[in-house]
Amino acid sequence: MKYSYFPGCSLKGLGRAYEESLLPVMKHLGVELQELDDWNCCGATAYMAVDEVKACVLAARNLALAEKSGLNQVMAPCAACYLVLNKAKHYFHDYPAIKATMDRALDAVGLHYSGDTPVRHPLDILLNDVGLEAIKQKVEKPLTGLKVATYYGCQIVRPYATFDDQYNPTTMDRLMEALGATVVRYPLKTKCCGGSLTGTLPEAGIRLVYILLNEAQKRGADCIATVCPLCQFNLDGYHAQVKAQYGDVLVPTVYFTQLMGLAFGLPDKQLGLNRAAVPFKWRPTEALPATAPVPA
Amino acid sequence: MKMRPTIKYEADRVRGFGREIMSVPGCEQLESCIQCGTCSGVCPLSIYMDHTPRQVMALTRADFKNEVLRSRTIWLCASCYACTVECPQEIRITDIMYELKQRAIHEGIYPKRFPIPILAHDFSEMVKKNGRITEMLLVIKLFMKTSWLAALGNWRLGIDLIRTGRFSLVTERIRHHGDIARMMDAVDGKKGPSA
Amino acid sequence: MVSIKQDIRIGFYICHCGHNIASMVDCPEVARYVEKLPGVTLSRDYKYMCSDPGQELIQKDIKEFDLNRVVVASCSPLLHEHTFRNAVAAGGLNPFFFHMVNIREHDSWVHTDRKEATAKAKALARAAIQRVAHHKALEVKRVPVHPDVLVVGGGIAGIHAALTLANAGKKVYLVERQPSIGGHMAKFDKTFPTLDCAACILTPKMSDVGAHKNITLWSYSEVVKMDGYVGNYTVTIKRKPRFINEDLCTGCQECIANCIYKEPKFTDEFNEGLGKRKPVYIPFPQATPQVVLIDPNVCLNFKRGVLTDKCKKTCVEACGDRKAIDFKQKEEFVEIKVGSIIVATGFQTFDAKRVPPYGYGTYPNVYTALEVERLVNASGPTAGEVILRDGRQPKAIGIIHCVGSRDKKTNRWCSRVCCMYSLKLAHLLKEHTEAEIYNFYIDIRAPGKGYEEFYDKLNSEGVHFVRGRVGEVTDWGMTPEEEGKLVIRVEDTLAGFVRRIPVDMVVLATGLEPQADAQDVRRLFNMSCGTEGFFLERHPKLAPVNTFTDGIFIAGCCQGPRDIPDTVAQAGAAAAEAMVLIDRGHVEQEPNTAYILPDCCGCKSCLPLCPYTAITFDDATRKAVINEALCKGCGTCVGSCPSGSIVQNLFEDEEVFSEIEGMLAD
Amino acid sequence: MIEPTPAAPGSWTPRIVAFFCNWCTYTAADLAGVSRLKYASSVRVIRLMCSGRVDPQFILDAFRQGADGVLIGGCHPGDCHYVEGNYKMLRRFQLLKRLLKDLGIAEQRVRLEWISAAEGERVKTVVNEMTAQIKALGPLGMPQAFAAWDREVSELARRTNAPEDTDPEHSSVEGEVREGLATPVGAPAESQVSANTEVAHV
Repeated sequence: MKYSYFPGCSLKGLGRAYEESLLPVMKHLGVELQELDDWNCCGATAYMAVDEVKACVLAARNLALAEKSGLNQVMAPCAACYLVLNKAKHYFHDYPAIKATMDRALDAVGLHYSGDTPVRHPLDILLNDVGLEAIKQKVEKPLTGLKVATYYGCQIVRPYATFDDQYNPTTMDRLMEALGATVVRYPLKTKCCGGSLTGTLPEAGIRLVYILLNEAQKRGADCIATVCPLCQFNLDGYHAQVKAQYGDVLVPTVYFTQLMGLAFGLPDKQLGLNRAAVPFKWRPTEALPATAPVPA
Repeated sequence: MKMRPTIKYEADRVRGFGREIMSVPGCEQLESCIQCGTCSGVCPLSIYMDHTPRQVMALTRADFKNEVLRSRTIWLCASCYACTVECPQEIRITDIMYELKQRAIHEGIYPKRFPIPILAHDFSEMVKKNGRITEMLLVIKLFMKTSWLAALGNWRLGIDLIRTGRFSLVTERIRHHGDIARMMDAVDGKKGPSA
Repeated sequence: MVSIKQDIRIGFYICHCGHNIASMVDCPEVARYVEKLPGVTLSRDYKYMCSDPGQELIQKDIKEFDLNRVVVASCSPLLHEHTFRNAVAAGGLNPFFFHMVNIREHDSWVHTDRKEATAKAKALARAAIQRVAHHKALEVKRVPVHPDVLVVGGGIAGIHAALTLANAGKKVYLVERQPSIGGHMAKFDKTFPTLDCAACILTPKMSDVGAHKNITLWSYSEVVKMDGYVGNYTVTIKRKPRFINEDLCTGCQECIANCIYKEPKFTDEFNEGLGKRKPVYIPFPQATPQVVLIDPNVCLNFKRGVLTDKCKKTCVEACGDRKAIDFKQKEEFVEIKVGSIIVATGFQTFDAKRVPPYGYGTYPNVYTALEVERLVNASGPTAGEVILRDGRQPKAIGIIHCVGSRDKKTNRWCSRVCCMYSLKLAHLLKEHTEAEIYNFYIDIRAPGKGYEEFYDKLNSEGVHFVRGRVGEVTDWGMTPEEEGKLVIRVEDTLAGFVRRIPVDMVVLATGLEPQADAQDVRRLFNMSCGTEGFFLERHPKLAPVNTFTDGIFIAGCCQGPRDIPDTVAQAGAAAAEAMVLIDRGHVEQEPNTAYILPDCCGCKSCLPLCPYTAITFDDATRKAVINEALCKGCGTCVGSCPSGSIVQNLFEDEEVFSEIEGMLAD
Repeated sequence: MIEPTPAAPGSWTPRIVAFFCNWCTYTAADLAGVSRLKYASSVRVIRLMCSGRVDPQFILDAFRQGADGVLIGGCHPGDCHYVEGNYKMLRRFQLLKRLLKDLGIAEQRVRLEWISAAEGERVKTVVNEMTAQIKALGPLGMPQAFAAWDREVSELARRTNAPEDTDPEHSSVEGEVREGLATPVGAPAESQVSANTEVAHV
């Protein structure tokens, strides 16, 4: 299994813990990732607000590079990148005028995009290509006793639900259960974290963060597992503001890949667990015993 | 009590504005809006909006350009796409919001030191120059341009970022950063300078 | 151009149809043009050809100008071909010396350029002029009509149609798929806007059906095959085994009381799963026929539907001498002959799980409207007390309209009845619970007799109306009063802001949609479906209960969502249409059958083409023979005959060729 | 190939002969009318009881008489009013398409569509699509082609009377014919000798 890997800016910046945990976990599962050579910003949502066509063009360069790499599929772990790359692909097929612009722009830099390359999220690859059975076999320290609120956020299920249910996605739930964790019912699993509003219009953004954290706490979650660097940043980074406005809610937010790493018995250092503002202190107590697992 | 008439005259409309928006790829379905309010009902940010998303749809369709572009609503849209997937008429409301934001930025209609258009602008400039985003740099620039107070209010966040090793100001740049400018020029129909 | 025979004298008439045609086609210009064509004796334009004066004009001209062919350019022949053929016949000419040109539906209504539309009208008229010269005198064949009628579906539509016919002395077969007739109406508590008790008005009709000497009621049965044509249909009906001999069962229900299962344990379909029943059961107290049935999927005497004979059979003991229980019963097939068929197969309610944000199936206190009908019904699972699935009584209730209606992601159409039944349920729930009731609607549609008044009444009862389509129903609270409640998030579009409203119970006003097997039924009876899947009427206004197949009529919600008054009216209309056929006693068949010319080479290639086996091979003459009585006039054999030796009346080769030629001679 | 170079756009409206079955497509066209849908005036409809009645000769004749396209409309598979007349038509249509291809008539000029009585919108779409496609192809001009062929045949006959070593029956191989006919129809061309002159006798 080999994929072209598009990290995106966040995974090199604020969301570096995501990459730090993703790479060893994938390696552990025998999934080979080849970072897309000279990739550029996906076009992200902020760019969409300036010029949608240009955002698509930016995405198209990455898609063209992926095609050029000879690896048929691109893995995009960041939810925003995942959406923008997919959206560009949809526009490429749906709107001839936009396709023509994309073609023209790529032509200016000697690239070509044919419209084929599938853009896939790690969850999709883990569940559908690697398979839960293979993942279960790698579990050395099951997350027994850990109560997880799985939080998918917006952009991997909307507007294009490709590998999971739009309303009630379950891929991460099933993955967490395979790791031995307990998934709490979390009706906000696809609600918005506020995106960049936490920074630009904090009053609006922080409220959404609070709602998400508060509901997870009410439902007894030990942590929130996310698939998106911006979600993680928002839920993890603004606890002081949340505390000031609404009261203390200290639920740690981790990347699902970090939990996978823990269950695989990978060392903390490799998983970027030290990068969270709200520290996630829970650890699986014991390696997988011969008989029944001991609750944490 | 300060009185302000709320009546709208036909002269307040910018005729053709609605049609123009509806001709943009992705925005075509607006014409079939039945004003049911599902978009507002599912919008996580509608509680802060001056016009609900439904009202923005109605105002756009009825050519009230000034009201729409001056509305806080378009800036509050966090692009979560909840409205788009729920709309019973399959109107892609998020895409319409993007289009309206673009128009407002293009026409310079937004409050001074309003962070969102500034973020969007800085974002695109940085991408054009470097091909990638250095997030910390972007955040700092944003705070400097908009409000020092906000930067101060977030001091805890800054400390956390330093503490957790995420505060990096090393500029991320792609090798062929000239490519980006050439592609953008090609979109604008300009003949780019040779590399 | 084909030479027109010397003795051909054509009269041409172009209709203005008011402005319908004249606004887009220059009718006088077309008339002037046609006048000059060979064989045309006279050419006129006239305001309304289908009017009496228009028809009389044709008759007068035939006599005065000795016309022997007539062409009318007006609307679709499907609408008025019959009218003009009659006019031609009244003028003393064989009605098949006539041809019709469609310049309204196919020209003036669909084009925007007057010059082009006029040119097209000329071309079509020219084609008809050339064609009609080749028309031959034909005889209409009369076929007797079998006087019995089959009604498919035993809901209120089928019941009403069957009773209407039976009361007129016609023999009716009523076939119902479920164990009892009654349909959806039997499940309703009250009916809007009069609040009549549904059972009180339906039960007498149901027992009338059961007791009527002219009605053969076959419940728990399905039509599996239909052959034949108008007036002479042969229908095969499958009678599913209910493991009870209907003739011997007295409906005493002692078998139920003595079933080995002491308590009802299995999902009760009639109560929408809110109640329980035993393996031997009667669907509801007023069920017609009053005959029990056994569910082999749960009865201990079966295992997965296969007879094992391992139960103690206490039911058989209880039945005693009546010996009505027959575990060995097999499905049976009956064949009947009828002259006409009324299809009244009804609708199914939208599956609320298809709108996940409303939480049906996730939150136990989210109900569908049909479930609430049972919940407020005195004979329902809670004896009419509104007790939620979690045992509480609701203090606040939200009714969400348009669930599975007016939504491109599910069903686009308005289901017509949901607004009114929601108002009715609001009234009933208010009456039963004194709860705070909110209606969430996009538009209130109350366009029936007494409906708007009912809406007024609800307003005065203090029921809240919030104009807005609900975004979501959730169980996460933002405020203390929301904790433990279902929270409805909705924009109050009239107030202009978003509201969160905590309630104890949510009612989803689910829409009406075609039955899951509507497509199969459609094929069975040779009907068409509209894009949404409801059966298609022959004409939306003028033939609302007819289908494109003569002798097959439709009534009720299988044609589209409608309420009870409309359904009953339509069922009556369908019954009347069937009676027209029966009382006339015969049908006239379009003489478009095919026949074989003597130059048939005997290649037999046409034989397997005929779906009606109308073509046989005469070994003596070594030629094919068509049985005119069996031929339906499709022309498939004609189109395939390699030697051109088959002729279809009304569609002869030279008729079509001259039409093609005329059409392109510009 | 018979196909000529495209005519100047907008200058010419194609003529499409349509054979619609009485029960589905003709009714759908009526519905399109009742719904006031707007489509190109290029289409002229002949009503038949069933698409199964469409004799391949009707199609060839329509082309011969100057049609630029032929559209056949029947009920959806499984929905035929006469059980399976539409299937029979489909089978014949496949064979006919091959013949038309050999005749050098572009594929887009003949179209078989299943349109149910409820699909008025589909009638509009199909007619407009087909009109646009044929507009792009330009006029077929079979009558002119026939005239040209007739001229050639008589010319050929004249030449054959003068003794030469070429056999008219086999004087041109397929490839040559196709290339030779690439010039616009009606324009007199030296080598326009068709292997398909039998069309004229349809």
